[in-house]
Amino acid sequence: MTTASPTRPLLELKGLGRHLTLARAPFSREATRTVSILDNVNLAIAENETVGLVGESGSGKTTTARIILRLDSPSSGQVLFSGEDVGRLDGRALKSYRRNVQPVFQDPYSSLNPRLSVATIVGEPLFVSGEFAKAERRARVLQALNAVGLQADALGRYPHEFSGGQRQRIAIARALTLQPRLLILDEPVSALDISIRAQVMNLLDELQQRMRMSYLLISHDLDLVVRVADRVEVMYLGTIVESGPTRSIAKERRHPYTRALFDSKLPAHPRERRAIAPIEGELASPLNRPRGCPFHPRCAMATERCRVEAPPLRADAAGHATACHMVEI
Amino acid sequence: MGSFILRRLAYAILSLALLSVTIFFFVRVTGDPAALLAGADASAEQIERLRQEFGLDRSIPVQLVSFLFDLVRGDLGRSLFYNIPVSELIMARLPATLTICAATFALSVAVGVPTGIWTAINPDGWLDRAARAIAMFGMALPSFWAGLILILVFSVNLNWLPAGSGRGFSSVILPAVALSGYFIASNFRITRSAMLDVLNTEFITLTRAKGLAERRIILMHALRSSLIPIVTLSGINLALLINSSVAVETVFGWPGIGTLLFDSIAMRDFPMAQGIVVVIGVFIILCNFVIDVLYAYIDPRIRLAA
Amino acid sequence: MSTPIPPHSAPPVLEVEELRTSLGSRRGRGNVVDGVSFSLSAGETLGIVGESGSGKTMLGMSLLRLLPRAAQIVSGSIRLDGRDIVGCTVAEMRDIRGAEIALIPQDPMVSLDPLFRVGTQIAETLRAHKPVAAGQAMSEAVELLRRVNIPDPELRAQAYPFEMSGGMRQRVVGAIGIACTPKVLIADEPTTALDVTVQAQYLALLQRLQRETGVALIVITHDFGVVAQICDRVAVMYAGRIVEQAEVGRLFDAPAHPYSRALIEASAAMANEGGGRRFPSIPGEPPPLFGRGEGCAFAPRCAFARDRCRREAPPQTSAGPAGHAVRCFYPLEGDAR
Amino acid sequence: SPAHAESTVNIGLPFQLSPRYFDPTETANGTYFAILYAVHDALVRLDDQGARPSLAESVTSNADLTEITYRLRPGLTFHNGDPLTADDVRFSLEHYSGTSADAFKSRIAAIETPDELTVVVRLHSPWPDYAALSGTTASAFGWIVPKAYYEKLGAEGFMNAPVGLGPFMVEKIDPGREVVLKRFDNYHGRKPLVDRIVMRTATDGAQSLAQVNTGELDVAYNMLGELGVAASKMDGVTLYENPTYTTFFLKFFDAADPDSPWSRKEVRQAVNLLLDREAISMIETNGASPATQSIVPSKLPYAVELPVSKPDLEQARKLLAEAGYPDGFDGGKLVPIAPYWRMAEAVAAMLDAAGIKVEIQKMERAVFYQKLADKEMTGVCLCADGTMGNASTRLGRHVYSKGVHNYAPVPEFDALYEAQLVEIDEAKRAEMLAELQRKVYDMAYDAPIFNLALPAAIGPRVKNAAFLVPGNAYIAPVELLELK
Amino acid sequence: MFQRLRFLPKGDPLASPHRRVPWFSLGVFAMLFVCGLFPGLVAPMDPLKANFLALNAPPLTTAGGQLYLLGSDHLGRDVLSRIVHGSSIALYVSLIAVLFSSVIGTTLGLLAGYYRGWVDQLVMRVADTWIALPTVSFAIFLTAMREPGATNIIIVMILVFWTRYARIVRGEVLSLRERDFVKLAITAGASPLRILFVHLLPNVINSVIVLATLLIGNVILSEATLSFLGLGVPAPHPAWGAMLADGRNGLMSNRWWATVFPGLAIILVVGASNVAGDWLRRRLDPNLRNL
Ligand SMILES: Nc1ncnc2c1ncn2[C@@H]1O[C@H](COP(=O)(O)OP(=O)(O)OP(=O)(O)O)[C@@H](O)[C@H]1O
Ligand SMILES: Nc1ncnc2c1ncn2[C@@H]1O[C@H](COP(=O)(O)OP(=O)(O)OP(=O)(O)O)[C@@H](O)[C@H]1O
Ligand SMILES: [Mg+2]
Ligand SMILES: [Mg+2]
Repeated sequence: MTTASPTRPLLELKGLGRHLTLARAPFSREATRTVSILDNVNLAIAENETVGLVGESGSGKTTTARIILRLDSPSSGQVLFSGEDVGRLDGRALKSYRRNVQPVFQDPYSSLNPRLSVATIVGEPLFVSGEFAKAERRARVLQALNAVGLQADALGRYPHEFSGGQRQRIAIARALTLQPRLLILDEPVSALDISIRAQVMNLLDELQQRMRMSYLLISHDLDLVVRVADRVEVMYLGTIVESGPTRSIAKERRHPYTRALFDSKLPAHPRERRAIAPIEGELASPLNRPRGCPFHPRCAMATERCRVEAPPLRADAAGHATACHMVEI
Repeated sequence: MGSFILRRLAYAILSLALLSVTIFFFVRVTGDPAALLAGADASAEQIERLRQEFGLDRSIPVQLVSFLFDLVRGDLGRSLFYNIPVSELIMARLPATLTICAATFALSVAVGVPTGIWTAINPDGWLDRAARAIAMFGMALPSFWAGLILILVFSVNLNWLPAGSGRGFSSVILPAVALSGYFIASNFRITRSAMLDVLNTEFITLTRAKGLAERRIILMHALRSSLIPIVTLSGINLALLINSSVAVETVFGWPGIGTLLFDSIAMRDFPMAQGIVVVIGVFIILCNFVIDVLYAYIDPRIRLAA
Repeated sequence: MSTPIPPHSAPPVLEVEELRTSLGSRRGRGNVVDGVSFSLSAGETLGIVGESGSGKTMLGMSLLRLLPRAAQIVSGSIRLDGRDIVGCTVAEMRDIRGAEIALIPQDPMVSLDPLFRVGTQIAETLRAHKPVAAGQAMSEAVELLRRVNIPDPELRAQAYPFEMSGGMRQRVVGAIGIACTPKVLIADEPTTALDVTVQAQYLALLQRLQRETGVALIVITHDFGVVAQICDRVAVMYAGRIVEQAEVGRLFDAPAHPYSRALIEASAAMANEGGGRRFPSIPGEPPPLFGRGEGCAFAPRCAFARDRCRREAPPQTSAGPAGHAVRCFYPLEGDAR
Repeated sequence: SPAHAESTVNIGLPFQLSPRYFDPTETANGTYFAILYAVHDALVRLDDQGARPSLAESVTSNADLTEITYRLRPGLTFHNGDPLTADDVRFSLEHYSGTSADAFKSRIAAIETPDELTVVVRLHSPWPDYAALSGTTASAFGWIVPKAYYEKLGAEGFMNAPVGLGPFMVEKIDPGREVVLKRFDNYHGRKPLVDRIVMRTATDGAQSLAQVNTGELDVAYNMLGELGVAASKMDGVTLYENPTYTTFFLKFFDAADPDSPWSRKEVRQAVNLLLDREAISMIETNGASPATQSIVPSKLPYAVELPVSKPDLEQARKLLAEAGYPDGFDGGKLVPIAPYWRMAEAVAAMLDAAGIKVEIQKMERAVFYQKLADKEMTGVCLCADGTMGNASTRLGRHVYSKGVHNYAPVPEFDALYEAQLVEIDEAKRAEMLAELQRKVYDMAYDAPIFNLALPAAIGPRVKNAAFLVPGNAYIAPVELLELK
Repeated sequence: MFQRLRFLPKGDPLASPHRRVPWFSLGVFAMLFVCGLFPGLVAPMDPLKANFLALNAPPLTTAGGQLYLLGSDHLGRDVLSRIVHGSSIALYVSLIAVLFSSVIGTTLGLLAGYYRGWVDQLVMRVADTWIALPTVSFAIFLTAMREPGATNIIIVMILVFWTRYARIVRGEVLSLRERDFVKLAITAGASPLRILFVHLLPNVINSVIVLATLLIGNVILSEATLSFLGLGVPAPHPAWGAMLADGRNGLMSNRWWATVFPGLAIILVVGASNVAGDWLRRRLDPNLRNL
């Protein structure tokens, strides 16, 4: 695993917040309600680094990705790319940002337009950028397809002719055409079968080493993240509750939620079978976000303080940060 | 649910406002009714008097505002031809139209829905094939043509049923049958396909896996879910029904709102035409509003969602 | 708790023999379940694993005889307590479903009727099989909700599915499954749609319910973690066939079929924090349903395949200890690691 | 109810029932008389014996035709019980605003009521047509409404609750749909023979015939074309072909425009030769309508018999060639009066035989009349005129340059017309009108087709359907209507 | 959230066993096109030519050396020739009306579904209102304003039918725009125009085609109704609905052929359009119903 360079990060999220205003019914007297989906999220990704973002469903992982991709805009905070505020980019600068940051989404069925040929799909970023002649576009598309292990004969075919794994590779190829510096991988393999999952993960790893890209790997699969990421960010109800180098997190599991995640892991072998002591309580929802520490209703260690006061994220010297009153730094 | 209904109500009111303004302008651009009404030998002065009488000498915006004000008060003006309040005449004629529409609607549901259910449970049987083929052509059957043929057969040749409107229930039979061809077919088709869809869902698989009686599965679970598309279609069909009733009313000399509309535009009885279209519009919009409420009744997700 | 669970000695409640379900379409006819045999005793948990499209769900549905129109059982037998239900009438099957063989379907988000209160949906199961009054059934439903750990069961019984989270819905579906204390419970991917933490909760719940009722459990999954956690025995499916069947520890330690072995390696590697960056993977894709060749379906992806594998389908043979069966001409030996 | 069913007659009216039809002072066209004859009565009205005093006991006029004196029958009452007085008559005459109202207004100097039962109408100058216009269906001048009641309700109120002196009184009005009439026992004339008459709108011919077949209606009008055939074949149904004063004719709007082919006499004569009037009569009325080549029906006063030419394609072609159109021409629009579309189609087909192409343009009746009056028409119309009166009134509308429907003034016609209008000598006047009619015929001013015989279907229950009023398409006098 | 995907695509042929080509519809359409485009070649006689010697001739009559296969009407015109020429009108009206209404409706549906907000509100409220306006009143108003003719009918049909497209397309776009490929297009920097026309349009075109096929029948039916009411193509042009209206009097004396044959022509063509539309729907888009 490469170690992160200490220089200026490639991408930085600063105090990112996202609120939603729930639509109010006409004539209704009830006040409009805002829910907070993301709250003060800070995160940094260095060159050639893989940052894993884990958390349960609805914790705000995809929202974070959408904001980075400018598919959504933050209610507060900034996204900085090479030190520039992404929210302010337009015209040429936005274009160049778009080529540098490309996504790969979870569902290989929904992410390829069923009516377009593979050549068009993969070539779209090149075409839209308007900087490439036809021949060059074709060459680059072929190159990208080769990089993900597909042949030229795929060009004229349509998505439905491919299996899930192949589709995901096409989606990756598309992301690669403009040689981006950062890939936002939102659950890139969750929809795939185990055997195929490994193929795709291997491919991503290979590409990273070859093209020196950075990855933001979003997943709910702890095993996967711990396996490939350099740093891990654990998200709960829109806030980062623990963040640090993978090794340190996997070993120390300081935050009770992180611990619960690790404890919920299923055994890899029947030998390791044990009585599961899962955390109790229902999945949290931003609609009824608890006061204080967002995790306290499900936390066995919660005290009175947790119920009223949200713990700040405090980092130790090694850069391992935790947001928990109970954890001593 | 309250907020859902309020929103639909707001839409309904918006649609009504839009409708009224549209009608108003439609009517104005077709020409000056006063000259037509005054008759062939009328003098300019007579025409002018009529124009004043009907307020046609005022500017268009003024007319529009007063039209809308009157509308809100429920005043649809006075018929130029019949010379009585429009609303009175509409109220006198509405029952006739509603009678055949209701009869047609009832017939189309009573025949179409059960057939749809049956064929969805037993797809590709002979009944299914036959019903689908018949439906295909039922949808192609011009209702006024069906009406003509029905009159020929049942009123002229067999002399079994009346061809006009004066004989109470027996008068309703022919027009309702003539009108219902399309609607039976469309109810049948929507029920069948909605039921087929629902029967393929996982929750129906679960009801089967629970070992429920087939009748309960079909009537309680599958049908209830299918009701949503069926009800949606009913909303569209209602508008269509009122539309197609014009031709059928003509064929049967039915003293309904359709013939009234037809004649009043032909006679440039603008307040009348305007009033009818508004009333039909209100009726359809109201029906669609009721349908929205029905959704809420059928589907708790709509009813209970914030 | 690493001691393997002892093999069951009780007489089997469910015996499936040479079950074959075929599915027809314009493009042809294929066997989605192809000569499957296994048996299951009370209190035992059988895991069925395999890739997507391998026929796991079809197998489960065959056992309930709830196949889509295009599919039907063409041969074989399913004996429930000795009685072959392949020959049962529609009415008899209706009595069996829910009461003797129950199902927890794959996706809790779409498995409950969105228009009915969950309490009603549980109660109607009870009333379909037992002569109980509506009120009585409802209070039993509340009791069942309590048993599957739903907080405020009285209140929740009145809720509609859309008002519940995925985890809760899955528990409701579980409550429906055990409502009539069936002999066999088929759980089709009971946890794939759930979050990690909730997944663990649910597995614990399943195990508890099994302990309490002694039901024989068939867990369909593609997750070896689930298998490792709760199964006594495992059957690995590939292209409609059970390619390997063994006691769970045995399968993990000494998979005999190249496919099982590859799968286990792949999943173990995923779970293993310390491993290298590369994941072991199986090249290629599973075969399509139609036009599967003569030979072993896995042969095109198999590193060990020889000519014979491509020509003829291997029969089921024993591989080592009792209960370990494999469909491979050249079974592997030794530890997977 | 069944008790009444015995003596109720159901009549289908081929038009929309407007409340206006109940007010005789507004009468604008012949349609009104379907109701006037049932509900109202006139000083003088037409019946089988011609124009006879009805409410009046006698009508006398002075020698120079400037003073007309009506003596009312004593003891007459309106449906509401009000007695008929000279005041009611004067009010009705003064209030009259229907057809030809301008003509009456401009010529009447005063209306006087010397006593309760006497009304004197004084004219400015002699007016030979006064009788033709006032005692017939040419206008409703002379039909009486109750003054006090009318003034109390106003025109609108009166229309919706009419009260008259006729054989039937209004029991119920369902606007636009039907009116139920009940026998008026105090009617001064012959006693009505049925208890009730229901007049119901039945605008669709085929459907109303079907209703006669099923017994829903006893009378249906306008059994044109195949409907007449069908009616005559139905069991118990009789077809009554009622002669009317309605003449159908082609009118050439562009005849005054020298650039138009229609301005050529030869062309118009050719058209007259192209029309197969018998065939059209056959198509429309099974041959019942007599062909004519004059717009003045022979039964109107002062009408002259004019020969009807046989269709002659050869001769027509020759005439067209003379006019410079050997292969015909594009004749522009043919606008038929609603709803005689099919007659227009037949006419178009006949003109087409000689290469004259016309395009049929449908126009609603209201639009048709408005455009006609506004002189906005072009091309040719298939017009109909059924107004009663005499040759002078008929010609005055179409041939006289100030006539409401005149499009092509001819000075010679105007001179003749104006001269006869004030001629008191009957014989001289007749001679002048005959000359005018012949001149119009000679220059083929228009192309008349036939005088409509309007067929009505009479159901089996009806014994006497009295179509006795000449020129009126509807059953009248209704008091003679009888059931078997 | 981890979502298992259904590996059986929705359009899978397994779900719909009806893939037989609807030869019947194709045959009827072929006939319609041949008759509609070259009526002069197909029709045995001039449709406007009256024959006063063969009025109301029953089918299979020979008169003046001409065979009246389907009989003649009240003016002695050949019913068959009129039906053939009537198909020109039907074809012309339906094709133009369907073309324009699909272009207008699809565009508005795309915009409403993609931009949502006030655009959506505007389009949908207008569509709601339109539904409440009776077709016939549109037609009558128009005939009052303009001379009657095919153009009127076409305008009415466009006014009425665009909403169908708008509704369907909007509904589909609302769900399509949430699909990841749209987001990917945005992150590739694609313009809204490109997203609308390159990404969304091809995905709704199936529905548009299905709807258009079904609407051809609907338009013909509506055209017939309006012609029947006298609001359509004026006489003597042989519009089918007008032929029915003309023939109805004959019906009373059992001269059925002038009414029954044009009626059958309508049923045949509209039925064919329904069958074809249904078949296309199964093939292209089984999720569509209720069109
Ligand atoms: N447009 C929106 N309207 C309403 N709620 C939204 C919207 N977008 C996101 N949310 C809510 O915000 C929360 C965070 O959603 P997000 O998709 O970012 O979570 P996630 O961590 O990616 O979850 P998953 O694992 O399910 O993908 C969820 O509760 C979601 O319901
Ligand atoms: N309703 C159906 N109609 C036709 N074919 C079907 C149907 N359901 C499944 N199949 C086909 O049957 C085969 C087996 O499917 P099955 O659902 O049993 O797989 P599975 O192992 O459960 O997969 P998954 O892990 O995706 O649930 C597949 O090829 C699938 O395409
Ligand atoms: Mg997500
Ligand atoms: Mg499955």
